Amino acid sequence: MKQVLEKLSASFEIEDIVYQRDDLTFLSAKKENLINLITHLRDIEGFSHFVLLSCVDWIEDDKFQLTYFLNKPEEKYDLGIRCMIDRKEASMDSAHHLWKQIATYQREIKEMFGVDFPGSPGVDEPFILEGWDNIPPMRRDFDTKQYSADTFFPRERPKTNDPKEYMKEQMHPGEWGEYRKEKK
Amino acid sequence: MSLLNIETDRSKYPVKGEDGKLQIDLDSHKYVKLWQGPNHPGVTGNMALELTLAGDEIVESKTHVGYLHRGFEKLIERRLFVQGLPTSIRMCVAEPDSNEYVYSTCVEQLSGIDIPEMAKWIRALLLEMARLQALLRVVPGQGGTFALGLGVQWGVYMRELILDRFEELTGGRVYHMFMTPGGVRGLLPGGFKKRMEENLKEIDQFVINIDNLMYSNSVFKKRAIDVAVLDPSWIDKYGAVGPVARSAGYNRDVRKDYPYLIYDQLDFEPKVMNHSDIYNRSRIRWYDIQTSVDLIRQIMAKMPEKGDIKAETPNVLHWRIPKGETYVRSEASRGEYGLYMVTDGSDKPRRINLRGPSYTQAVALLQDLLVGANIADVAAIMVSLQTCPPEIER
Amino acid sequence: MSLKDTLIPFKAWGNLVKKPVTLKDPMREGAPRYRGFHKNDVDTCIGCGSCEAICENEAIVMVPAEGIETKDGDSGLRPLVDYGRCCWCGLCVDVCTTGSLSLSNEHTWICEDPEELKYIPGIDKKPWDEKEEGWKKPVPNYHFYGQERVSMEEMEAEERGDSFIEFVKGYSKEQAQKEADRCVECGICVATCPAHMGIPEYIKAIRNDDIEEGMRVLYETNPLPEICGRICTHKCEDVCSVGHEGDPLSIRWLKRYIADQVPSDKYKEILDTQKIYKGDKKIALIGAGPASLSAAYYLSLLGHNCTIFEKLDKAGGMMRYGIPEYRLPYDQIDKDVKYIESLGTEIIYNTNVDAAKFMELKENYDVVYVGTGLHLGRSTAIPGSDHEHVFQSIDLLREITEGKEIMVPEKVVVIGGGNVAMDITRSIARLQKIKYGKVGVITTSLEKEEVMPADREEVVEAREEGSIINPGWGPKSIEIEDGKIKGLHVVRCLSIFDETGRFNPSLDEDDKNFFEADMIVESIGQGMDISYLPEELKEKIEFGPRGRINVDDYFQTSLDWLFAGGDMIQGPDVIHGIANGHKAAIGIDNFLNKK
Amino acid sequence: MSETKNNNKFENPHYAKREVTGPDGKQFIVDPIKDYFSDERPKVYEPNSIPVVEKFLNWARAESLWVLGFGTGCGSIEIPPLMTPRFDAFRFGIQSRPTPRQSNVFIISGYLAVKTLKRVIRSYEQMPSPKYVLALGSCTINGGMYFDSYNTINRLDHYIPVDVYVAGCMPRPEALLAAFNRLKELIKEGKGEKANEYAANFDWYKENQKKIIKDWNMPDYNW
Repeated sequence: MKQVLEKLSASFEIEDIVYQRDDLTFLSAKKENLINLITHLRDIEGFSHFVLLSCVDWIEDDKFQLTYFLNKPEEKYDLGIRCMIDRKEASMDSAHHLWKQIATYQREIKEMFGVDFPGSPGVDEPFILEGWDNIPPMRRDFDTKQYSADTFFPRERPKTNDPKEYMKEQMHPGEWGEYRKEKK
Repeated sequence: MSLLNIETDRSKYPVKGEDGKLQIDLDSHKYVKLWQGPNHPGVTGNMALELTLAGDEIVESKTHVGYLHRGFEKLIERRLFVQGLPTSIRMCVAEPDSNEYVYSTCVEQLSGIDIPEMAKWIRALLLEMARLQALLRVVPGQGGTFALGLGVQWGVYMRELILDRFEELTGGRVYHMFMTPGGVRGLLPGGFKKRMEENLKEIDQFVINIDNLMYSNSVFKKRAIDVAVLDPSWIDKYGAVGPVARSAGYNRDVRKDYPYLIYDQLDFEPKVMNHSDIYNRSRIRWYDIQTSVDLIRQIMAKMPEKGDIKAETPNVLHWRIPKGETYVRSEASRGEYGLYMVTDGSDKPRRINLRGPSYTQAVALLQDLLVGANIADVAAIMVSLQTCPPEIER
Repeated sequence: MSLKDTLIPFKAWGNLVKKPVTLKDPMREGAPRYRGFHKNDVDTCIGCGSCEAICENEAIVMVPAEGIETKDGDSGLRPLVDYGRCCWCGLCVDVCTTGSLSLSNEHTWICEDPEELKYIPGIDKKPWDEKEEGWKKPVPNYHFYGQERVSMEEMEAEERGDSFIEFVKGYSKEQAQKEADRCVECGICVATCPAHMGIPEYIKAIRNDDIEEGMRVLYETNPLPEICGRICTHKCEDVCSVGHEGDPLSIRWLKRYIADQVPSDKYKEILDTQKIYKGDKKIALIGAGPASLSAAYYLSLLGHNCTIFEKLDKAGGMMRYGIPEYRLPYDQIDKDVKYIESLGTEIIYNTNVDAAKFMELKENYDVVYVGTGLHLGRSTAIPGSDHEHVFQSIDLLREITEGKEIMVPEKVVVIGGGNVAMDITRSIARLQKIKYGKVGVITTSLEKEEVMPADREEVVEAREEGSIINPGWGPKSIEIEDGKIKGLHVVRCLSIFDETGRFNPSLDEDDKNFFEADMIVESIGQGMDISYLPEELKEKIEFGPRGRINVDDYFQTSLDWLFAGGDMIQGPDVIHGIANGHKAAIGIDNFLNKK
Repeated sequence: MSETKNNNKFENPHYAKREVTGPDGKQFIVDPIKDYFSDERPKVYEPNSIPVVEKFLNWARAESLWVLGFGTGCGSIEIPPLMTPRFDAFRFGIQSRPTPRQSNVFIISGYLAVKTLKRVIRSYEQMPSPKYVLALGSCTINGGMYFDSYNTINRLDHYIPVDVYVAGCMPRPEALLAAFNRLKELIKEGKGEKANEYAANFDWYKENQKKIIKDWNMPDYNW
């Protein structure tokens, strides 16, 4: 498999190759090359089984990572192809023509992350959510706990106590730390 | 036979417009829009099919999911690695143990932990038991879709027997939460193997009974053979896996292809068939029941009596995993069941993404397979693909 | 499709003659391992909150429980379980530090009011409290955090037996992080630590490999981390919740690890004390022991000018002159003291404060703080104890530190079972080893082995080094022949305290023993020397029972300008001295502000 | 009532007023909301004035609990064991029905996604009174596992009234049977009045429902 990857890196500018397991390799590809690369892998290299399309939000780098997972059933080998795209105007070329299920993945990622795949069938239709009017929920900046607390009438419960703070209150209130802070 | 063969007038059928979509004008009274679901009395769970019918033939179908969406992948992003376990397993209620396995293994793999031998055997035992109980629901369920309810009554009882063993071993009936990252939570209780063997004997008898009741049944055959035939070229095109792929001649089984746990020490051969219709897709699961029963017997005979159950792990309350990503797959009763996990050096996963077989089979494949099918066969086709909506929407 | 296919399904009718599988009474018991409703043994539970920390559903909240008192090692909180959240995973049981929490196999609870579905297991009585069966923590070898302490490298007994070099080597980074990883961050130790140090926080800093943060946390409450990291009596480790089932965390060594990592010239930068405000108030502190050093440190942070008067020529007090070098190297004391000095505290050495000097200090300073400690050895007062070769351990230790030659005969008996007794035992053993190549020390104490006040590891290590520890004997008399000591007569000690809890040893006169010795060292406690207090003041100061000076919560005596702290108030213990220091600093600051 | 407060974003095209050609070629206007649904509000049921009759009716109701076959969450996997030979709920007068029109017990078997809640409300309103609701598991009580999920409700009693709660995640068939027994007791005592509560506090329930179902593109009350 290493030879194949070397051959590929010449023509498709792949980088960051990580041999995760004997049968699993991750690599990064550029956005422009990606569709060509997976088409090549499917048609020439025999990666006929498309496993998964996933998206990771790297909010601190302002990037979305799309991971295309391909499997070669004959050699029992997996390839995870990462592709970093800009988070601001997140958009990616659609690959729905390569495998039928990709349209579903793209529809879900559009809904959950807001990454657009122009041309993918039904990509703008709601898939899982209904009547959602907030930012796409899988983005890191969406705070699900806060949203739930604001929306779904959580039942009131007794306040919890931190053992350390509680013991301090009970056994040694007014210690140095606070005194110093006041002074400052 | 010829009495039933009424030639349909296809002149009324919709044609594709310029945008590639079928032109369906509901107000023309040629078509009926019919929703099947989401309240679904069958065995699959809440999922809706939006069917457009011409007569009793389906001309367009669309899968609607989201009725069971809980946002697991979001929730696990804010849970510690150990806390992710009870959460992640609820992604699929029909066979939760595969979730346990893939989740725990992802965590172990990314932190470089090897689990003890004993834990591997117990995990394999749990996975096989889980496969068995799932199949015991779905195999007679296929009969249920043709209004043959008796098999369901038997199957659910057989499944109860396995659940009793689960309860005894793991302390839980449906959600077991037994494979914590690092190992398992206990050894087999005393007398477990004996009671299990008794149950397996009953299941052996059940296998014969269900063969008589369903697979030899002329009505069942009439309804199932040559209905919704899946072209072998569709398997890769639609990402079909597991029994569906095997019924179409693809010998794909994760247990054989990527032997995990102790499956390389077991002797089994997954059944492969060459004509994927409802009958064979269901039949192959009937063979799988036998394989599973056989595997449970093998595991119980070969597993060691004693041993460590858990590897040493970091303190679970602040278990950090360095940046990395991995994909772990296992063979669930429905086929390849995988989890993609990304970590970023913190004490919580950055992202997990579950790949369930139904994600491809119940959306893209089902939608296209239903076109041209009879309205009466919809439920049967759904069950023959072993649709499980919770793993689509998670 | 044959006739057979039509007929064979009718075989199902055969079931008519089978026994039905329906359960007559469907209410079954859960399996013995079933994860049902929660039980809690509230007497064993210490309210550490690990169950709350691991609960992914926030189903557990820690609440004060009726009849449970907050005390050392028990937060007084108990888990309240909300069945509107619980998912019965049982992780709370698996993580429970004491093993008090378990699940019963009861599984049915029906109600119309959802508010009912929360309760404090063990406190709110439930029908399943008495049930034996149910999920318990898996045993053995199933742990959610390390049970065994990461052992610290030490010199072997042979190697260390003849030298005063520090024999405990300290953690490496990996070891420290591994040990820090065992912490469950409950914070129960904080209340027990006399100085209430931020223990979970600095352990967390080690885990995050953020030594600077750890340093800041240490100095928040303890200005002598190098010293405490070595010789603290670590009361925190006694209450450590991890210690209920495994070894307690070695909190002391972790503290030492942080302090060891930082070179002294980085202190000011890390602790942000390059510039501190200085006011015009002057405080005199007598004795450069931990109590005064600690008070001086915090007072200088509050902007006061401190001057410490020390009788001897080095700072550290009992830490330097009472504790042998192999436990606490002198350069580590210097490191801590140097930093305190660098904040503006002046230490005047070789100044003996007597009554006249004391009155002078009172005139020239706003406040006087005394932390003179316990430097007067107590005698057993048995016949023969006035012999010139009967020594006080405290005097010997001081002389060893000062580099004086002390008498080291081949046979020595030490009376006493505390840490000081161990210190002198091990020091003499080393000197003997150097001088004779062998060890001949017998240490005996009133207390039996199990209740000896000395730290366990001290006893073990002393034995490793060749000393004989033979506890449980009451000294009777010292046999003297020709003006030379022959040995010590002892009788078996049955108990130390009488029914009322007073010190009143009962001895079995028939069970006798004799320890040969050329020299005897008494190490049964120390007293304070307050002869420097002028008589007219002594009359005005209130004294409590057993001759101790009465102080309020902030260590102010009945004379408002006089504060006292350290061993003379709280008994022999470094960490108490430090704790007194910062309390007293608050008290002094308040007093000065009012003035 | 028939005036639904649609916001345009989520308008349901099937419910739009439109002109239609009938099979006979005639053209006519349909206004689905007005034509297909009744706009009457739910009514509070008054017990029969003769206590004996009411008692008899309650006995009859208690002994024939027909459950709507709508599994909303994980808990629905424990319904088949309940209905099959081992636990055989049929012998206690419990059976499952495929349509709300024939059922009087609604089992909310665990978590409710917002999308399902919409269907649950419709189904519940279509059930004939007197009707009862069983809520299974932590999820219906205070959110359970999914207390912090953006797509599942936290407490069911804000959307439809609940008669009996069953603790567990998920409750076993035994617990379900016990819940049915409790429900029977309640009905026989004449306390199964939660449907009346829904009718009495209809506006409050609607307000809560509409707070989270943002695409409210159906009539306010469907029956």
